[in-house]
Formats: sequence, C-alpha cells, structure tokens
Amino acid sequence: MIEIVVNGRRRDVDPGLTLESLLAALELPPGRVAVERNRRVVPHGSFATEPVEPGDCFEVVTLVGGG
Amino acid sequence: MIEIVVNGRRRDVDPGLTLESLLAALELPPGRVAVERNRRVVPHGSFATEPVEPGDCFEVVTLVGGG
Amino acid sequence: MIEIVVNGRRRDVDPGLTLESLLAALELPPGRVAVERNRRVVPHGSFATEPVEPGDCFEVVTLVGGG
Amino acid sequence: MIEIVVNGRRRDVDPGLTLESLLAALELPPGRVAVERNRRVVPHGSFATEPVEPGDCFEVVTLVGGG
Amino acid sequence: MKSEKLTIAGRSLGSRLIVGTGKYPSFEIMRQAHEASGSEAVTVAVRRVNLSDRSKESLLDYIDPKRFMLLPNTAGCYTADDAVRTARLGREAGLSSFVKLEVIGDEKTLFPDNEGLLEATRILVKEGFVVMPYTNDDVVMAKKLRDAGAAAVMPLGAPIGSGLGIRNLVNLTLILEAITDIPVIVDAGVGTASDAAVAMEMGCDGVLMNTAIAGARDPVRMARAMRLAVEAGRLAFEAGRIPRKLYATASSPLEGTPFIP
Amino acid sequence: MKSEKLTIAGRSLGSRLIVGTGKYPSFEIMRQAHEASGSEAVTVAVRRVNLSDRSKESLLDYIDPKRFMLLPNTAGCYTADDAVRTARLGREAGLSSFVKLEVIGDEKTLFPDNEGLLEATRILVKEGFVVMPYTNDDVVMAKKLRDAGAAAVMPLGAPIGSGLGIRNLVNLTLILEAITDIPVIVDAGVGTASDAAVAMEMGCDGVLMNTAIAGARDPVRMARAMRLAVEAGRLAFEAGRIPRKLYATASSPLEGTPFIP
Amino acid sequence: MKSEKLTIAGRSLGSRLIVGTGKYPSFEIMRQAHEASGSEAVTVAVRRVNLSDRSKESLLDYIDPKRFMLLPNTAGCYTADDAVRTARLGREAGLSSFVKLEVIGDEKTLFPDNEGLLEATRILVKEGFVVMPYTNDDVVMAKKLRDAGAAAVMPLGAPIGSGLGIRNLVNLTLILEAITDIPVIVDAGVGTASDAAVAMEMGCDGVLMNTAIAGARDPVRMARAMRLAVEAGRLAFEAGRIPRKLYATASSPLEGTPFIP
Amino acid sequence: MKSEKLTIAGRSLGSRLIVGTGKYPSFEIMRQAHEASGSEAVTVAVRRVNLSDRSKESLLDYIDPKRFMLLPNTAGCYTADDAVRTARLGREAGLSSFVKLEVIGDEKTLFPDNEGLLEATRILVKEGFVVMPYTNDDVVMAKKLRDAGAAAVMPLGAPIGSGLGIRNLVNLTLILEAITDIPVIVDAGVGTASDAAVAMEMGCDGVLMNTAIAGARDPVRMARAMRLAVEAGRLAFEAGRIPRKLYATASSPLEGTPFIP
Repeated sequence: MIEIVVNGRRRDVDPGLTLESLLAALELPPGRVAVERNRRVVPHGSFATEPVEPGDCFEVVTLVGGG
Repeated sequence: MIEIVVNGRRRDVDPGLTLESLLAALELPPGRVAVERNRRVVPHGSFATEPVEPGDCFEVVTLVGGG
Repeated sequence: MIEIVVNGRRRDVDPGLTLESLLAALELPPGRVAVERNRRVVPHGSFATEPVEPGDCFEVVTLVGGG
Repeated sequence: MIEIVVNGRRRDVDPGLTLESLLAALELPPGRVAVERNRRVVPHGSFATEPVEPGDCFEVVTLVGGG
Repeated sequence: MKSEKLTIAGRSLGSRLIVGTGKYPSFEIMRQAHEASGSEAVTVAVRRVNLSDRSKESLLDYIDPKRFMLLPNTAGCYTADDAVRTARLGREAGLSSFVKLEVIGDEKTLFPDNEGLLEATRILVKEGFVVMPYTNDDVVMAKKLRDAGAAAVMPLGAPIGSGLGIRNLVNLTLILEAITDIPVIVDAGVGTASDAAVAMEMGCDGVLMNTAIAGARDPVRMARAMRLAVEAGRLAFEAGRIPRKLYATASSPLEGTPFIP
Repeated sequence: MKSEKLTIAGRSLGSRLIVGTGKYPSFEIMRQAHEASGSEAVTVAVRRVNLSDRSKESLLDYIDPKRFMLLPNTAGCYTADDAVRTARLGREAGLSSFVKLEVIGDEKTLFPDNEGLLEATRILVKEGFVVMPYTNDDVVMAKKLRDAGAAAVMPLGAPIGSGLGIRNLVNLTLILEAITDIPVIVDAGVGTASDAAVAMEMGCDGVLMNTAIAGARDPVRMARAMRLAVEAGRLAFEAGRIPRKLYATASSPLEGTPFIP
Repeated sequence: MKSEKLTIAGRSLGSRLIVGTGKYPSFEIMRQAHEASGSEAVTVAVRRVNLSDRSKESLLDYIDPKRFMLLPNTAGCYTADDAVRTARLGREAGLSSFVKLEVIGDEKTLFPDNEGLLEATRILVKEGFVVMPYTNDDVVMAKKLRDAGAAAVMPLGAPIGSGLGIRNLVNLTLILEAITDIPVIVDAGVGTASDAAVAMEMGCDGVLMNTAIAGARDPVRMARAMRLAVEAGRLAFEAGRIPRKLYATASSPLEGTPFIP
Repeated sequence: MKSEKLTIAGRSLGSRLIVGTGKYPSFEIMRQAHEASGSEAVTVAVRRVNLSDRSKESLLDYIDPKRFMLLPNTAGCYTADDAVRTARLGREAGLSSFVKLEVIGDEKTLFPDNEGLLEATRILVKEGFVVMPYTNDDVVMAKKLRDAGAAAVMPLGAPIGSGLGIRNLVNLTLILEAITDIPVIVDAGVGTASDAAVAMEMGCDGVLMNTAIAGARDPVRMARAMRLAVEAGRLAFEAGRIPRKLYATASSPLEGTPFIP
C-alpha cells in the first residue's frame, strides 16, 4: 500500500494505480469530476495514464450549486 | 338674433334654435361633444328638443389628451 | 346632596358650593388647574363666584408632560 | 558655470555652491522650504554643507494651501 | 380581499397599468405606446371644443373603445364645483361613469385640494360615478375618501410630471396598510421603470402615469418598459422578497471548499 | 461600442440576466426558476466531491447544457493562488473557459480582496480564461481589471446575499462612464425586481444574482419578476427617461379648461 | 421677511429648538435636558387631574416660567371641538395664548386630520390664540392654515415618535418656498441630531421634538446634541453650501506638483 | 478601546474636525475659518516654490503652529514613489511626521489607487511616519492599511469636492465595525453640516474637509457650522438615539385625555 492524500485526507491505496483506476476505486464517475494532482490539473484525457504515486496530493472536485 | 354665451364668448344666433341645430350651425358633430346648458349637462338624447334661449350659457366640450 | 359630573365621573356634593369650595373639597390647589363648567372655561378670577349646580359637568385639568 | 535642474527646469549656476548658497542665489528663505537633491531629502541642518554638483536635480518645495 | 386583477368597482382590467393620453409627439405614437403598454384604461381630459379651428384630428380616432376603458379626468379644476361639472360632462362625452377626480390646490405643484376633493367625491358618488380621486400620500385623507365611497384612492408619488418617483415610502406603506378594501393606485411622480416596479413591490394595486411615457425620448419603448416593470413589481410582491441584511451570506456552499489541508 | 446583446468575450447571450444555482429549495425548483428567468448563463461553484456520501443528485442533471452557459466561480477562495487553482479545476469540470472570479477579503462581508483579484486576473487571462471578476464599486480597480484583460467587470451593489440593492449610485455611475469597452455587470446585492431595474436603467450591461431568486418565498415567480425587471430597466435606459424636476408639469392641457368666464 | 430669530406672532425666542416635556425618565432629567437644549419654549399637554391620587409631583415645578414659554398642546384630540376646548383650558392653565394645535386623524400614525385642524385653527384665531398647527407636509394645507391665521405651520417630518427623520425633502422644500411670511417648524419625526440639522439647512425656521430627546439613552446629552445641530444647520443654511457635483474637484492646487520632469 | 478625544498615534486633538487650507478666498478668511472651526489640525499641500515669482504671501504666516498641527498631504501623486518622496519633503517642510497620504488613481474622480496607497503606507510606516491614508470605503482595504501600520484610516464619503455627503452608509458601517483600534476619519465628500453630523453619529472618530468650508459662500460661518455639527453628531452618538419605527408613538400621555364621557 502507498499513502496519498485525497481532498485533504490521508488514504492508503494499492501501488500502481492510475488516476482512472483510483477514481473507479473511489466509485467516482470520471465525467463529472475534475482532478488536481500535486497542484496541477489533470486533463480528462490523461486520466488513464496519470500515475498515482506515494505522497501524491489529489483534489477531486465537481460542480455544485453556487452564486 | 338672440345673444347667448358659448364657451365663455358671447355670440348672436337666430332665435328658435334647438341645441342640435346650434351645434350644426357651429359645425360640431354631436356625437363627439358633451354640452352643459346653464350649468346642467344636456344628455345627447335631448339635443333635438333642448331649446336655445336668450342669455343661455353653453359649455361645449370634447375629450382631449390628458393624464 | 346634588349630583354633578367631574372629569367624566358622577359625584355627589353638598348643595350651594362654589367652584372654589368644590376644588377645596377635592383638595385641588386652584392655581394649578383649569376648569371647564358645562363646556365653558371658567376664568381663575371667577372661581369664587362660579356656582356649582345640579347636573353640572366639570372638567378639571392641569398641565402634564407632553410633546 | 555648471548645469543643474531645479524644479524641472535647467539652470546654469556657478560651480562650488552649497545648497545654502544656491537657495540664497535663488532668493529663497531656507526656513520655509524643503529640498530634495537627486531624489534624497536634504535635512535643513545639512544645507550649509550639501554640495551642488553638475547634473544635480533639485526639488525645492514649500507648504501651500491644500485639502 | 383584493383581487388577482386590478378591479375597480367590479370592473376587472387585464393590466395594472393605467396610462394617459396627453403630451405625445403624435396621436400615432400614442396609439403605439398604448399598444405597447398593455394597458386597458386610459385617462382623457375634458376641454372646450375649439370653435374657430375644428380641423384638429380627434383623439378618439386613436383609441379603440373595445380595448380601452376611457377614464375622463377633471384636470385643471380648482374647485369642487368645477370638478363636479367637468365630471358630468366627461361622463356624457366618454359614455363612462368612471372619473379620475382632480381638484387642484396649487398651481406650481398641482397638489390636490383635499377639502374640495372630498366634497366632490361625496357629490359624485351620490350621482353614481365611479370616483377615483387623485390625492396626496396622507393616510387620513385616504381613509376619508374611501369612507366617502371612492372606488380607489390614488396617492401621488411625487408632483405631476416631476419624474421624482415615490418620495415617501413610509407614507405609502401606511396607506397600503390602512386601505385594504379598494385599490390603491399610485398616480403621478413615476419617472422611469424602476419607480413603477417599486410601487408594485410595495403592494400597490396599480400605477397611473402619463408624462413618464409620453415625454420619454422613445415613448413606445418606454411604454413597453413600464408594462414589464409593473408586471415585474407585482410578481416580486407576490413572490416574497428576501429580507434585507447588513452582512453577507454566501450563495455558494462553505462546505467542500478545495485546498483546505 | 457596446452590443445590442450582452456579449462577453464575443459570446452573445439572449438575456442580460445571469443567475446562480445555490440555495434553492430543490433542484427541480431551481430548474423551473432558471426557465422562468430567461437567463442563458448560470454560475456554479467548484467543491470537493463527497467521498463518504456519493448518493447526492448532481446539479448538472438539472441544467441543460445546450441552453445554459456554465460559469464556474471561485467562491470561498481567499488568495489569488486558491482562486487560480479553482478556476483551472472549474474549467476542466465545466468545459468552459469562462470564470466568475472571486477572491474574498473578508469573511463577514464577503467583500473582494482586490489585490488578489487583480493578480489572479492577470494569471488567468494569460492562460486563456474569460475572466469575469467580482469586485467592489471602485472605478480605479474597475479600470485596472479591464486593463489586465478582464472580459467584464462585475461590481457589487451591496454585500452578497444582503438584498440591500445598489447602495451607491454615484460609484456605479462613475464606473459606467469609465468602462465602455467591456460589459459592466452588477454582481451581488440585488434584493428585488426594482433593484435589477435600477441597475439596467443606469446603463449596466447585465445583472448577476443568486440569493434574490433562490431565497424568495416563491423562487420561480421571483425569477420571472427578475426577467421582466431586467428587460424593463434596459428598455427604459434605451427609451430615455424624462428629466427629474422639482415642480409639477400638467399632463392635461391648460388651454380650453371649461367654465372660465 | 423672516427674522434673525425664530419669531412667532411677534415673540422672539433665543433658540430655534422647541422641546417637549413628555416621556422623560424623571422630571429632574427633563429639567437638565431643557437646560442643555438651550430652548426657550416647551410643549405641555392638558390632562384631567387625577382626583384619586393627588400625590404626584407637578411638572410645572421643574419648568422655570421666566425662562421657558409654555406651549400647551391639544394632543389626543380627534375632533376640532375637542381641540378647541382643550386649547381654551390650556390657555387658562398655562396663562399663555400660544397653542400647539393637534387634531389627530388616525390612531396608528397620529397623522393630523387636516379638515378638523383647519376648522379649529379658524375658531381659535378668532378667539385671539396664537395657533401653531401640527400638520402633514402638504403645501396646499400649509397655505390654507396660513391664510386662516396660523402663526406658524408645523409639518411633520415623519410619524410622531418614529425617529424616521424628514422623509420627504421635496414636500418640505415646496412648503418652504410657499410659506415665507410665517415660520415653518418641523414638528415630529426627528430621530437624531443630523435630522434636525437637515431641517434647518433646508431653511426651516425651527424644529420641535420630544421623543428624540426624552427617549434617548442619555436625554441630557442628546438635548445638547440637538441644540448644536439646530445651530449648525441654521449656520450652514446661512453660510451657503457648496453645490453638489458628480465629479471630484481637487482641493490642493494642481500647479507646482513636484517631480514632473 | 477608542479614546474620549480624537487621538492619532498617541497625539490627542481638542477637536474631531480636521480642516484644509486650500481654495479660500483669502488667507485672512482662512485664518478666521480655522478659528471658527475649533479644529487643531490642518492639512497642507507640498508644492514647488515659484522661482519666478516669490512675492506671494506665505500660507504659514496665517497658521499658528502652537494651535494647529500641520498635516502635509501628498495630493496630486499618482504613484507610491511620488507619494513617498512628497511625504518626506512634507515632513522636512512641516517639521511633522504626520502625513495625509494620497495616491490618486483616477483624474476625474480623484479616487485612490489602493495598491499604490498600501505600498506607500508600508514604506512610510517603516520610516517612522504617522500615516493617515485617504482611501475609499472598502473594508478589506481598511483592514490592510491598519495591518500595514496606518495610524488612522480615512475613507471617502464621496468624491473630493463633490459635496455629495456620505453615499454609502452600509460600507462605512462595515468599516466602523471592523476597525476599532485606530481612528476612522471620513475624508472627502462632506457638503454641509448634516453630512458631518451623520458621519459622527455613525461612530466615526473624526471628519476631514476642505471644500465644504472653503467653497461656501461664507466660509467662516460654515466653519462654525461644521464645528457644531461634528460636536452634535458625536454627542448624539454617545447619547444613544431612539430606534426607528414605522408607526407613531404619542409623546403626550393617553391617560387623562379630557372630554371622554
């Protein structure tokens, strides 16, 4: 297991994941979210190849109601 | 001739007129005006019989733009 | 006893009173009040002679705080 | 003669002046003015020793009415 | 209980806006403005016919009587007696017993003479008129006019033709609280669309205006603006606005803000 | 020269009203309110997905992307850096390069931190964003934002969610005179329909609001009120209102008044 | 021509402020507030003596008759008849023919019944009273009261005790332009010092207030504030204020700005 | 905790009014106006001496340095650098480390460039100046200036010289709630006495003005008006005004009203 941070909380995940498989593990539909990895936005097109590495810090956001 | 007042001005007219004939003489279409004779409104239906007598005071009005 | 009204309330008083003696009986200092008898103001100078008669209606007022 | 700038205007003055003698030449009472030489304020106490050199840029100001 | 529509003496109108017929650049522009306003009632004045020049076009050729209710006024009358006589003539000329009753008390301000107004109201109500008095924003007078049988009370927002809007929201509020059985219609003072919206948001039943439309650079466009503003104001009144607060309230959620460690 | 329509960075919208998506009683009421508002652009917030509770319905199921342009905001960001990162995430999530840029400077008032706002504007403009900054009613800042490449300037009328309307007509007028090449959109403070009308009458290019609609007793009705008010205000602006005067001007003619001997 | 001092029916007062005597925490605080106010005229009410409890201290023990003119009012009267009778009693009790005439038309707002007020004014003027009627801000009524012989007109700024200030500057301006031969005194509505200053800056001849002082947390301090505010407003009126402009004008000279190359 | 007196960086002034020295009809009238104002601090501008015409009388001959603290300003500076240099010159000329700091951002409105202002504040505070920055009514900027070491914050009420008074009571209230450790002084915008009273009633610590006095028809009289208005407003603030209410409250007692059967 490796330790990463998702939305401010530590979390242990299997090594060797991609962002796509991480989202799948988190049961998040990739089409509705945007992801920042280590302060850099990951384009949707790169989800399948973007690695998940020890110490990574992810922000996974979606659009909600706002003014 | 007899003297009457129409809209504040003295005017000499033939004796024996009715209100209807007075309006005709003044070239006024009876449908568009309202008439007061000596401070009393004359209904349109009485124009044909309402006499015009010496010293009568007529107000002949119509509707115009206003607020 | 005769019946009079003072400030909206019936009251029985001795016959033969003057306004001055009425006020004394009511323990009111005459200098501080104004009196209406039967809707007519009684000048201070007449208190001593103004009679109190059956059925009289008095308003006895003073100055109080107001705006 | 050397060339200096005073309040935005070029001016030829004798070489070897001090700020004090420059102000005197300009007929300015030193107590009422403040002087900046080459973007640095010169304290009143240094007027007598502050040199005036070729190319110097002086701002000589005073207090006037303002809000 | 007030009706869903502006209803005056049992007559319901399809619009809460009443417009005038004076001071337009032309009768044709007036006709288009009336159309754009959506109004169903127009005020008219009663004036002597011009005996020396009968050539003028008639106002009435430009007002469709099937669409618009005529509301003769008594503008220019300075006594109850003149106003009563003018109202009677207006009824005969306009074939309508509705009257916008004015008794003017001051030439410079065109403020009402409320004493004369009340007297004329009493007389005309007895004669079967539907009396809509132009008055000032005095709640005591509004109640007296109502008690005298007026079919509506029409307080001014500001001097006629001034375009100053509703100058005293307090007084209008007090009238709206006191007069709940007949319509309260703001008459005079509206200068632009938001003024009309404000009146309606406060709960007024209608707005009457002339100069704001007729005197605009583009009267037809302003008429349309007024139509929408009156509807907007009424809807906002019905919808129940948010309360005013001094401080901010976020409209986006605080929870879930990104980047908080 | 400003366009007939509200046009931001070349994109024309069919309505001058921009509405929010927060604080509605339900998504369904929001959807109906959006419909009633006539708007074609809606603001949305960017928030962390809730990893422990994914059951929530999605906002986006209630917004037709063909009809509404999404305008992600950076609400809740207190630094330029946070705002820039949020904007980037919002672009990726919303598939739109438009951003309603907020950098908040004070929790109680939610007033902007203009320094941070300007910095974030510069960064995002370089990255190709269409930046619509929420700022206060300071003409100097408005000019700096414009010069930094903002696609619109969005001064507040009053604190967010306060419903206090446009508190400083002078300052807004000064901004409208200075900023003539990009849209000026009042963002925040509108409480009811007439507030929106006032903004448009002054010549603003658009109005953005959330709480005034979402927090009304009947949001759908208030949305319709706002639609009409924005149209009314714009029409009145175009129509050219009458000047304000202290004294009255008769709207009925003086000539021909009856009964004058 | 109006006098340098507030002069009512030939009687000049050393202050333009008239204060009340009601609702103070104590007579002693009232006395101190009167002192601090600088006023020379105080209103008093006429009420039935309490026959069952004569123990109460007397108001008049706390008012120095050499310093203060007594101004009995007719507060609480709802008819002209009651007001006239009360005025007569007040004259006898106060040994003064001045009367602050009130005929109330509405319990909730305490707005005047102008019809009754005018009738009572006419009666009392005939009886030699110096009549100072409390009325609303209606220029037509102000002129009628003047013509009926009132020694001053006293329009309200806002409802009695409301503290809302002067709600309609337009109406008060119109009254001030129309009434130039007798004093115009704002009566009712003042809430704080600036309200009084505003009235005086507009050109009013005096201000009458009760609750604003008596109801303040510190009535004596507020009385002093009002004294200064009335003086300040009057001085500003006389001094001639600068015109209002939309744009700035530098107060420091442009010429001679340093550092310009 | 704020002091009983206006105290800036430990220096207490006997008056809460600060006045300017520009635009008077003559130095002698200025001197009399200063005397009448009761002020103990006057602003002055720093300008190049006129080398071709030294005949002019000196401003300083008309200001008693024992009575008045000199407050040099940086009016006319459009950059932080110019403002800093001007402040340094002003200190040397005025022998005072107090500076009214202005960095102007717009020629037409003379609104501050807050970015430059903040930068100049930081520099001058480090150099030991007592910095009193002229800013707009932005609570976020007020807090930044305070945090940068400003000795007071001086928000504008309206554009300099406009005489429009305090245009945004909401914003000023927010500043007064946020800034409680250093004085808040309204600078610019005051037109007449009541404007100054309003500022003080809100709880401002002082008011600074120039044009309102210097530009009045009678500057000396207006100076006295301002003195009294500032005192009146402060006293009213301390005295605690009555709450505002929509409805009336009788100031005379209801009990004991005569004539009730």
